[in-house]
Amino acid sequence: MPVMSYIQAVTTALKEEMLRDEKVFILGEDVGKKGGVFRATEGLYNEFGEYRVLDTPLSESAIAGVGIGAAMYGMRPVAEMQFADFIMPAVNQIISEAAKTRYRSNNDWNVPITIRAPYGGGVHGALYHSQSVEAVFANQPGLKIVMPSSPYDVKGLLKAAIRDNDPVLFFEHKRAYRLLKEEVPNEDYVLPIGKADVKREGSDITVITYGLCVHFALQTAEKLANEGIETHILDLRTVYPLDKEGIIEAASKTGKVLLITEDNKEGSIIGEVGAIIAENCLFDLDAPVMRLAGPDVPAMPFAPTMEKFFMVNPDKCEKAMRELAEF
Amino acid sequence: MPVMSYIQAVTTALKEEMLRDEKVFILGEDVGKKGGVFRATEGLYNEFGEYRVLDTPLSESAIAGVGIGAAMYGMRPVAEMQFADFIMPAVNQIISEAAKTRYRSNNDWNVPITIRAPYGGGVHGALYHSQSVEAVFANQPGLKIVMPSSPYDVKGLLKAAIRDNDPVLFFEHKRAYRLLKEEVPNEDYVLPIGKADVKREGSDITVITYGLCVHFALQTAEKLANEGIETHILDLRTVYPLDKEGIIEAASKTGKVLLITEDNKEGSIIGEVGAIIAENCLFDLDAPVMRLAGPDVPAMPFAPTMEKFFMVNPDKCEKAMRELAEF
Amino acid sequence: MANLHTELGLSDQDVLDIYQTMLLARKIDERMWLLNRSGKIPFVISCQGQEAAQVGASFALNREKDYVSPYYRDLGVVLSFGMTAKDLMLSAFAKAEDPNSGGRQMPGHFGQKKNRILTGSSPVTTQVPHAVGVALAGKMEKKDFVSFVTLGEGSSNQGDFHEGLNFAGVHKLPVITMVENNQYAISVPIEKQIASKNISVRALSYGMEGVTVDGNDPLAVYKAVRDARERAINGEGGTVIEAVSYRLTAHSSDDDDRYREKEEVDEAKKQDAIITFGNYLKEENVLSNKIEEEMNRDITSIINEATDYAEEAPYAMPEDALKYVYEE
Amino acid sequence: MANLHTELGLSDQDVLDIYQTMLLARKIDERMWLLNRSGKIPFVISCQGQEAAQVGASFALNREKDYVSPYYRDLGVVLSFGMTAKDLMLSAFAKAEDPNSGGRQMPGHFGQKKNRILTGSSPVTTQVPHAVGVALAGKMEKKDFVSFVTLGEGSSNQGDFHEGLNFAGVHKLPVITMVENNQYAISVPIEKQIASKNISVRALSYGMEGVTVDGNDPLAVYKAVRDARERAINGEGGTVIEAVSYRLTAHSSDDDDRYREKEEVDEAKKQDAIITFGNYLKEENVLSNKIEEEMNRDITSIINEATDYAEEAPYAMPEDALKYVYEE
Ligand SMILES: Cc1ncc(C[n+]2csc(CCOP(=O)(O)OP(=O)(O)O)c2C)c(N)n1
Ligand SMILES: Cc1ncc(C[n+]2csc(CCOP(=O)(O)OP(=O)(O)O)c2C)c(N)n1
Ligand SMILES: [Mg+2]
Ligand SMILES: [Mg+2]
Repeated sequence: MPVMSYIQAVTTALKEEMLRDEKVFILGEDVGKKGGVFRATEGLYNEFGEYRVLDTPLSESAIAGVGIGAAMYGMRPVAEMQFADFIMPAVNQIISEAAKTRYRSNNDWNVPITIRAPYGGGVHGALYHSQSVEAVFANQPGLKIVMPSSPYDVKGLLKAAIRDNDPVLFFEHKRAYRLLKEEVPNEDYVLPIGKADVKREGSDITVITYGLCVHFALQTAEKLANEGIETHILDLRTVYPLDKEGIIEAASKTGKVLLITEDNKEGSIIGEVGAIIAENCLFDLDAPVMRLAGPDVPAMPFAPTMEKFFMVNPDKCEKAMRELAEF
Repeated sequence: MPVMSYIQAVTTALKEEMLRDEKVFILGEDVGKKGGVFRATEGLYNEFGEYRVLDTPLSESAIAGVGIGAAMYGMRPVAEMQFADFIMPAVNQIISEAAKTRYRSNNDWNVPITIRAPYGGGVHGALYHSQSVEAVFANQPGLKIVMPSSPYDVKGLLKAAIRDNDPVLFFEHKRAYRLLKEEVPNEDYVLPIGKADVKREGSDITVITYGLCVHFALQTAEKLANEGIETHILDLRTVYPLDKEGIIEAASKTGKVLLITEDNKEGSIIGEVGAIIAENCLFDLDAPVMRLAGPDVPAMPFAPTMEKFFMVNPDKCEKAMRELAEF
Repeated sequence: MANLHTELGLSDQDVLDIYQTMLLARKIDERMWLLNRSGKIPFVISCQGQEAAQVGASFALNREKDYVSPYYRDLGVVLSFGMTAKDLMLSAFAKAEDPNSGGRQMPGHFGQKKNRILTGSSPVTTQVPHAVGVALAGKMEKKDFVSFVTLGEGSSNQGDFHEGLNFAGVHKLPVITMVENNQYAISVPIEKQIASKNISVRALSYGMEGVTVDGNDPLAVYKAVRDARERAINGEGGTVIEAVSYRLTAHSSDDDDRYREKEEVDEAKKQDAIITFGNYLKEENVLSNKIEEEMNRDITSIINEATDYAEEAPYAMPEDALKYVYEE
Repeated sequence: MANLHTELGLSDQDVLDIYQTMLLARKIDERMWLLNRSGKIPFVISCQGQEAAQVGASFALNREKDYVSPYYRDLGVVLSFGMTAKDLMLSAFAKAEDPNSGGRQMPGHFGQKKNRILTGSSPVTTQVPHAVGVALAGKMEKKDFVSFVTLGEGSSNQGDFHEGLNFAGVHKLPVITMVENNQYAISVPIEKQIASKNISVRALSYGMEGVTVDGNDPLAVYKAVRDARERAINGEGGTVIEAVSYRLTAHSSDDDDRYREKEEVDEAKKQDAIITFGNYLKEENVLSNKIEEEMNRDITSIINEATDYAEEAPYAMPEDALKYVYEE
């Protein structure tokens, strides 16, 4: 099995899906000749030509909206937002249109679009190249939001997203792009959208998280395991709609739950996770639900001092996990 | 004290603030000559003239963005979005600009804008004239979101919003406009943004909610009181950032908490409320946190059968409150 | 001797069909107001004053192939593209059988896949990029259809108009955009909406042809759309057509229109295409009194039947509200 | 004998000031690349190739009154409006004292209230409606300033361009929009961005004047902006000015520019205004070798000093990240 980086898994999934189904095409800013500002679409323009890897004008609402129209027609567009932060001009198309098309037409029309966007911080990207934006959308029935934490998951989930007959937002952690590497099968496989994944079994504390923070949690869990603290780690993978059963099971298993997100704390999707636990697991809990998240400031600053202060990192995870274990 | 409807309280607050401070002006679609599609700005065009009650072109991003620019300059714009559902094209201006201006400029610039929008269902408005949209914004530090439940609160909170030196989204329940009436003082008063309000004292169960649902909860509480069930009702009033202390206090008081929203359940702001309780009140709870909300479908349908199925109403409140009391 | 329509290659039967479709749209609309005012349906939004543009345009399209992304007033478009009076009444009554939305959306929110009518929402102008996306798909698949999209003049101020048409312009996509300029956006008159000398000049921003035509003249609109379609099919890209008429009713059943003068409305009614085009057809001896009477009779009976059917039809079940959020 | 600049009413000192400001912008930019390549600052985004347009435009404005909403390449604009080399270096090094953002934003995200430079963000084109809002406020308060806003040609495809300028057009607001057409939006060349024959034609959509000028000629830009300002102050509304030049560097320090030919860049460098305007000033005997040397010496020492200061200056404290979310 080849070892792939997170971003190579993106490129591989795109390429394989384009080979499999000629209705699949890519559109976005700089995705063509340049191969994307992060090089996620590298090589695809040369292989598939201009119209299957389309450099669009600089206009996100059109990228989403034109993609939606093409999807209604029956194509399978994969739209790229250059940074998740720049999805905001497309919110109307995504929330009012993509999310509601099947429902409003009583199942007559549907929108099989995938919208990819790199999100997340720790890359000196400052306020507008570091945000987590999932909470803006994680309240819109009709949408699915996938946020993979590893190259293996990227490949299987991106393929699933492209084949899904409903709109999927697919957020890729930009710091994970080159940081995370693992073996990824050459074969075609898909992973289920809507299911959380146990990334580590443990009996003392439960960590529920997603995206890059899964990586931090796993690192920390290894460390704590040396001291006999066994961490159960649930990777949400799909942050909307949430896998309620998976959450309830993971929380009940240890009775001590830490929720982690890189997003600002208030209103982030781990709030919903906390509420699900409060509704369903009260009598299984041995400690209050704990949350570790970014502070409630607009977005992370550029200066390294403040960026570091904002970001979740293994140290912060360790502190929180220890505190919970000792509760 | 005059008796005023909810919408009269809006108009009164606007008028008084415009008289008090000539930097205050209104902009939006049909707010001028027509006085607004709900007549919230009735009479103001004649009284204050075209430029203080400005009919804008049909373009929400410009309404927000031009308002933001004028606010940066030092004006106090009150922008109207004709329906909350139509705020979506303005999301980029609100989230990327208004919310982040003070922070990104290190306190050099600020945006004292108020953005009003009628939200909510039960008015045969179907998918796009019935939505609750607060959850889209209730994760953006720098913004404040106010959702008053009564004419008295409308007047005091809208004045506070207009005088606030930061951007405030002010969502008015369109069904409350003419349904709710109460005495409202002629005097000038403001109510604090960021503070929840105990609308009823009780010792058996706690209901935490906001907007029109406060009204339903109060009605139901009266009914249950006849049977000796005493309901404590906390009206969030500001749904972002939440009044954490107020929530913790109200939840701890009875140990049995019902959260109500008219929005779709998953990802709504009551999820965050539930998480705050799960973090802070675990050992004070006698029952799992309960939630009553709209189903997770894109928005409420037009047909009366399905609209009724979607909407929270006093019957649904009663059922939930009883169940909680009996737990 | 050649008259206007034969010069355009339209037979007498063609123009009668156009007229009949206009009239059917008008009469359905009028019936809906009656039903609304008698409390039977909660909402109407009218085509009145815009039927000529809608039907004239539709008849210039290929109604077997082309895709349309209509806006809420386009009764004339959807009727031309195969929606029936019954379908429309089912929508007005919000009944389960409504093909547009199963009673989920307000009337005027059209959509019917079998007739290539894209589903529409309430936020204005979002359909423009959709229509462009359909045209892009057609170009990618080397199909020979065009994508036709309409909107109001006020709605041409939305960002999606600019972004969508720029995209179409860069790729010379076969998109025909018709702005139905009825001079008002609810209460706001065109001069407070738009500073350009007309709407069609906006086409220049997108490297497209722009034409302003009399929206009360179905033949003028027919010609503009026919020419636009020809260019589109030849790979010469899109066209912005501005069809100027007047909104004869209030904005919707929820609006009064005290913000405008009665005289202005009365003046506009003189240009009502139902009258003026009817007169033309009579002058040209295409429409006889007999045919006219028959038409009216047929239309009335179609509408009566549709109304009765829709009124009797069942609503969706309450729990149907839970269906079709995702693929099932 | 009258030469080009005196015909415009500019003194020799004026054009020397223009040249010096252009040169200062260029040299700061060059220094930033060096600092970036040596690992001292994380990011640069350049003005190179656009200094003539930026400084020419700024000198036609009233730099005591007018408001500017610059975009990330506008080193020339902000220097003209009072920002200093030190301010800019503090921003490049992300230090606490940076007046733009206290080190919170990337370099190029300008903002300084005391100089009426509106704070900017990364999502492109959002500044257009802001500039319109400032102009609206000015009109309401009967002030005599204009609001000047810039953006790239690719960014003129965003909805906010359309919505903002339409608003300005309807109310004839004193907004001058300069599109700095450097022919690329990152890797995408103008012909894949925009189908219209140029950018300035877009002014017609908003009932405004539109002018395309040589962005390598500061005097041409000066004249266009001066005339636009005059119209604006006279209540004749806004203008869209397209200043055509070329992006001489890669998009930013994160970009390579393998997507374009080296020959094309080399060709463009021949038009570099730092050279061509310098030559003009020498031909007109305004710029002597002596003055040029002095200028270069001064600029170098200013930049050295600014760099040293900024490099030494402290970062904000970690917990400062919590400040200024709301009024404190
Ligand atoms: C984004 C958005 N904003 C506001 C509205 C409310 N609204 C519905 S129709 C309308 C006016 C539309 O005017 P125009 O485009 O001229 O079309 P007309 O109704 O005149 O045919 C408005 C403001 C809406 N539907 N969508
Ligand atoms: C809304 C948004 N989308 C995407 C980006 C990423 N981005 C930054 S600059 C740029 C290209 C801008 O091109 P142009 O407007 O021509 O300005 P130039 O950089 O050439 O001066 C892009 C795509 C962004 N900043 N904002
Ligand atoms: Mg109109
Ligand atoms: Mg450019």
